[in-house]
Amino acid sequence: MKNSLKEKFLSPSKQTYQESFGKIISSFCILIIIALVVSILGFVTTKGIDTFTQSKINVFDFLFGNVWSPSSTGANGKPEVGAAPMIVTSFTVTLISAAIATPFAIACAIFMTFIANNRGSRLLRSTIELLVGIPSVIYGYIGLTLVVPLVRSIYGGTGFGILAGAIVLFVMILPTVTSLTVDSIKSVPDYYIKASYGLGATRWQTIYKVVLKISLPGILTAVIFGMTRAFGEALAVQMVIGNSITMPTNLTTPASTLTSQLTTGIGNTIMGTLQNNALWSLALVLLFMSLFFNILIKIIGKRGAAKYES
Amino acid sequence: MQKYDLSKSYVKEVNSNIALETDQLSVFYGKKQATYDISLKIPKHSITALIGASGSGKSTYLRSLNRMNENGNTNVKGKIIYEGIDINSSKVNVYEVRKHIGMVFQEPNPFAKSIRGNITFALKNHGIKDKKVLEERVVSSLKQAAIWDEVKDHLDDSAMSLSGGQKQRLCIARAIAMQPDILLLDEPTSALDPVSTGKIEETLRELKKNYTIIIVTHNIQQASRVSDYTAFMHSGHLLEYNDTNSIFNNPEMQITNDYISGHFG
Amino acid sequence: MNNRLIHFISALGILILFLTGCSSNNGSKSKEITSVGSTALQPLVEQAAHQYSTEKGLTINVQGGGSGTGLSQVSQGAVNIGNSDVFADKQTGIDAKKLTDYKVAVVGITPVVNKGVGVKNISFKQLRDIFTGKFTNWKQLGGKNQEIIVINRVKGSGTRNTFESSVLNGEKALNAQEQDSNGTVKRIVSSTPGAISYLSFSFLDNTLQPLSIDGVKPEDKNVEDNSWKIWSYEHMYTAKDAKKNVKDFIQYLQSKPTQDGLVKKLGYISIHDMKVVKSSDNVVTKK
Amino acid sequence: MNPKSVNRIATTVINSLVGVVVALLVLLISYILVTGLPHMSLDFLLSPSQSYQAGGGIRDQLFNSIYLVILTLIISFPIALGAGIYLAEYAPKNWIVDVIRTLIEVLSSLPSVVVGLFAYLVFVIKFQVGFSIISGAVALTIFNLPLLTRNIEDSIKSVPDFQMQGALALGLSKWTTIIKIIFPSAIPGIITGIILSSGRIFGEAAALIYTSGQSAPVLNYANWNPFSPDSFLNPMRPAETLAVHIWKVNSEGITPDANAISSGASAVLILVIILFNFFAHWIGKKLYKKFTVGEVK
Repeated sequence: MKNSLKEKFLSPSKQTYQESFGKIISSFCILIIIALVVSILGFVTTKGIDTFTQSKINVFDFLFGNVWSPSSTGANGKPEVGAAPMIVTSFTVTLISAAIATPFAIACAIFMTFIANNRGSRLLRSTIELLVGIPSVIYGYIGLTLVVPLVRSIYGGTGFGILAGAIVLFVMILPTVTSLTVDSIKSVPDYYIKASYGLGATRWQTIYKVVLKISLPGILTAVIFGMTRAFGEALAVQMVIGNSITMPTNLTTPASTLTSQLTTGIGNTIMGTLQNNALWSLALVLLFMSLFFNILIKIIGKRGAAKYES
Repeated sequence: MQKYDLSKSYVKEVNSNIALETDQLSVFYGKKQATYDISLKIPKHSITALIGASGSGKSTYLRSLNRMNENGNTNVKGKIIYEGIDINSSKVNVYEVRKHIGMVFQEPNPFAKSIRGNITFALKNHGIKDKKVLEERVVSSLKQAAIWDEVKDHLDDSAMSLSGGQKQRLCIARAIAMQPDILLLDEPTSALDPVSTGKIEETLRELKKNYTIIIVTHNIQQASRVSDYTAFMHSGHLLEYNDTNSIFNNPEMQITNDYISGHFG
Repeated sequence: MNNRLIHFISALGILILFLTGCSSNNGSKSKEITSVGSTALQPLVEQAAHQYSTEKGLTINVQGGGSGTGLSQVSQGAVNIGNSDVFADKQTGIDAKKLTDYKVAVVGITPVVNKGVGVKNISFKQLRDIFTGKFTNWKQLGGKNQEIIVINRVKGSGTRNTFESSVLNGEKALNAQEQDSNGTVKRIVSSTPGAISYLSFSFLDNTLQPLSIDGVKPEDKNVEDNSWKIWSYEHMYTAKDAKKNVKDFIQYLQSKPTQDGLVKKLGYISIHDMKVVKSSDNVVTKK
Repeated sequence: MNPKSVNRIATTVINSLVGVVVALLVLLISYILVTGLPHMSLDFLLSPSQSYQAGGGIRDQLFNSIYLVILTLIISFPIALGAGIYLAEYAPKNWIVDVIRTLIEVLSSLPSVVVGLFAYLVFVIKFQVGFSIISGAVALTIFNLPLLTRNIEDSIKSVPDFQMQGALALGLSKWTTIIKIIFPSAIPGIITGIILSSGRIFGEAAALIYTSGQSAPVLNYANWNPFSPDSFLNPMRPAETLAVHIWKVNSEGITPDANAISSGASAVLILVIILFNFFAHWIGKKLYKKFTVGEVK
């Protein structure tokens, strides 16, 4: 009896195999993703770096130059590939759209979790989620027919520009930010909320001092995903932003983002040429910028979490 | 709070019918040590209570006994001897260990399944396919956990619809259905009202006939009501181990006396 | 720890197997023609492929992606036909000698303006000055007091190349808005006061005002004798040693019935109707 | 100011912000439906598209969109599930995993055209898969994965840990617990992720232009053999989706009724997404019920 027990204890059981199976399957899945991520990043990096290694473009000129004209030679005998106007524009459009979307998303999330009844909140949520599926082109054309004339009538000029782009992007990222914010607010343990009400706090005090604080990292993640979507968006933005490669001086003159330049140019250039490689360099910049945002927000999130824990 | 000398302790020798024994068990969370060289012998078919203030390491110790501390950077050193086997070894099949040493937690945690499903789920995974056997186990475990009369008519309802006390007794039933030797209970009544607590204590007294029970509680009265033996822990050290009567009426250590009479904790 | 390593290695093994399994999948593609490139040319090729493939039992796969993609892919041998709006020797990075050029249609391009600008005729010089930024208000051209908003096509697009080589005379275009399709340009020009751009003839309708240049109207017959000077070819490029069924398909496209039927229906000008020939350097000679 | 009036003001502010969003939603959706529904007819839904004549429909594109979403989910969901489980339950807490997480998030910010070109050069050209639904599904999987993985990880993590503890204490393996206990409880959250990501698939155009292509060959809906070239089920055939069709019609379309087709197709797309969302929620509810209560008969 004792011996057989010892044997049982020392030999693997069904559960051991289940566990190994699970570990292999799930590490396999994450490996697929890592392989994909690494190959795409490697792909973009090798293509994007050619601009600097093969065509000997100065990285500094690329990042801070104001003239984008890879097909013709500039004053110094080299093609001018200055991406600064697009970098600045992409930054601005993304930040503005995220800045507009965040309060709306948080309000909607609070409304859905605390104010509306179950049916109302579900209806609102599914409607917002519906927005994700509208093709960029449609957003672009609605922007062209509604937003651009609106901006034109208020601020004058052509109406094309960063402001119009940011408004369109705001609507496009709203579903992502809202949906993820709702999830993060919902994951705040109920007993915190009950405890807060129990202490006589009003609903707003509870939301502001308890719920939003605890869900801050989650909300920040929601905002990152919204911003990354805004970064990557091309078709809709390029229709309303004017697509002119100049350093933006205000929000209502035409400008161009990294993605819109990338998308419009890529089909018209020949692979392996500087014109084409320069576009991949833009994609590389995009990667670095989004990496930067990710890290920045992670740091903010960690600080927020640390503050809340202490 | 006055300083106590943690190097001195009183551990009564129990020699007959040992169900489980730990030898110099130390638990580390990363670099932080949570328990220090705890050596303890748990007698069969009895209830042993682990008492002590918050942070005394009693839950940590309990969770090591069926190797529930195995995640992340937790490290358990020392021996846990069950049926002559040191089960605190990476060679030992942890799933088998847990089949023999069951556990019930502070927070009632039934699965989001039916009442019946809660009990049969693990049994099926462990290879019991015979419907008759499964049904027998459901009935007997629910009866032993003294919840049968309350749920017998709606075994297919969600376990989530039960009250807190009922949920906890269902969890006990779920653990018993595995027919373990030893049952570890981690503050099983701290989330419950007095009536439910009373019912569970009654259940435990019944269960002791067939099982060895180790219970962590911060309710001193509960320890004195249900247990046969009591171990007092402080700051990760086992300071006194004796039969419950002696500990409560005539503690050997000053610190035990102070804790029991409510000076700290 | 050791355990985890084993798990990872075995998972990696499966992954490699999986990937190699994928890459060895190689079908026979002899009865298939793939044609990639210019989105402007796509409707024509698609429609012709539709009719031709049902007759011949072939699979003809017509995709867009842009002239640049078409030319790169055909010169790398990845596809059978590269559709392009521009001459291959005008594209840097393409070895035009390795390719055969088939002209399958002629497309006329006209400047278009928003209906509200009040200008209908313009000289070549004026047009050039608008696109190089010397004129900034329609008032200067006898129109309304309205700022001129120039909308360009994307650099490298066939329409822009044609327009600039015919109009700008080597001067540099001003830095203006750029759009990458006829459809978008059309919408923007029709909805933006003061806007000017250029479009293929087939996109003209009553939401826009096409401009006559020096009194010549943007019409097919004016293109045919080169009195309307802004026009270009639509090309299909193949490798020098293209398969017979690829050549047959292009011949079908160039045949008189297709040119008079489908090509005209789609708003292009038949290559058979042209009385002049244009070289890649924009030199026009009588046929 | 006393807390009560602050509370009142805050509630008003929140309500009015939500009001703005609702107004925007109503405006957008009714704009699309009002401009599109008049062009929608059974004939429009059931006839093939035309390259230059008026009167083309969207039959094949509609089917392709739905087929592509299903294929993409079949490919991406298991991978995202496995990866999400790994990140939620198995991943060690160290910097390598943090780097992986960040990289995955960075991946989701790439413009879809870059992902499309990557898939084009690797799958369509190098692996010689050709312009096909399967290439499109792979491209969409690539940028579907970050969001879906993240969503599954979060949903799994939001299931209270004591469920896991309870199951482990019964001698069950972690994997069994995740699949049979944790995953079912996480279904509602996961469904949200699936809806969000499939919405993106429905609306995506740029990545598909280079992968699943932008022309739709004639399909035979009576041919159920997925290996036959003209079968509607063949995943190796090129396929234009609804969103790509809308893009094409808008950018280079020369059919006289391009506007009508574009608005009609957009309205159809919205309706399809609504139906899909209902369907996904319904399935989610069914699965949730099936897995959580009354599993034992």
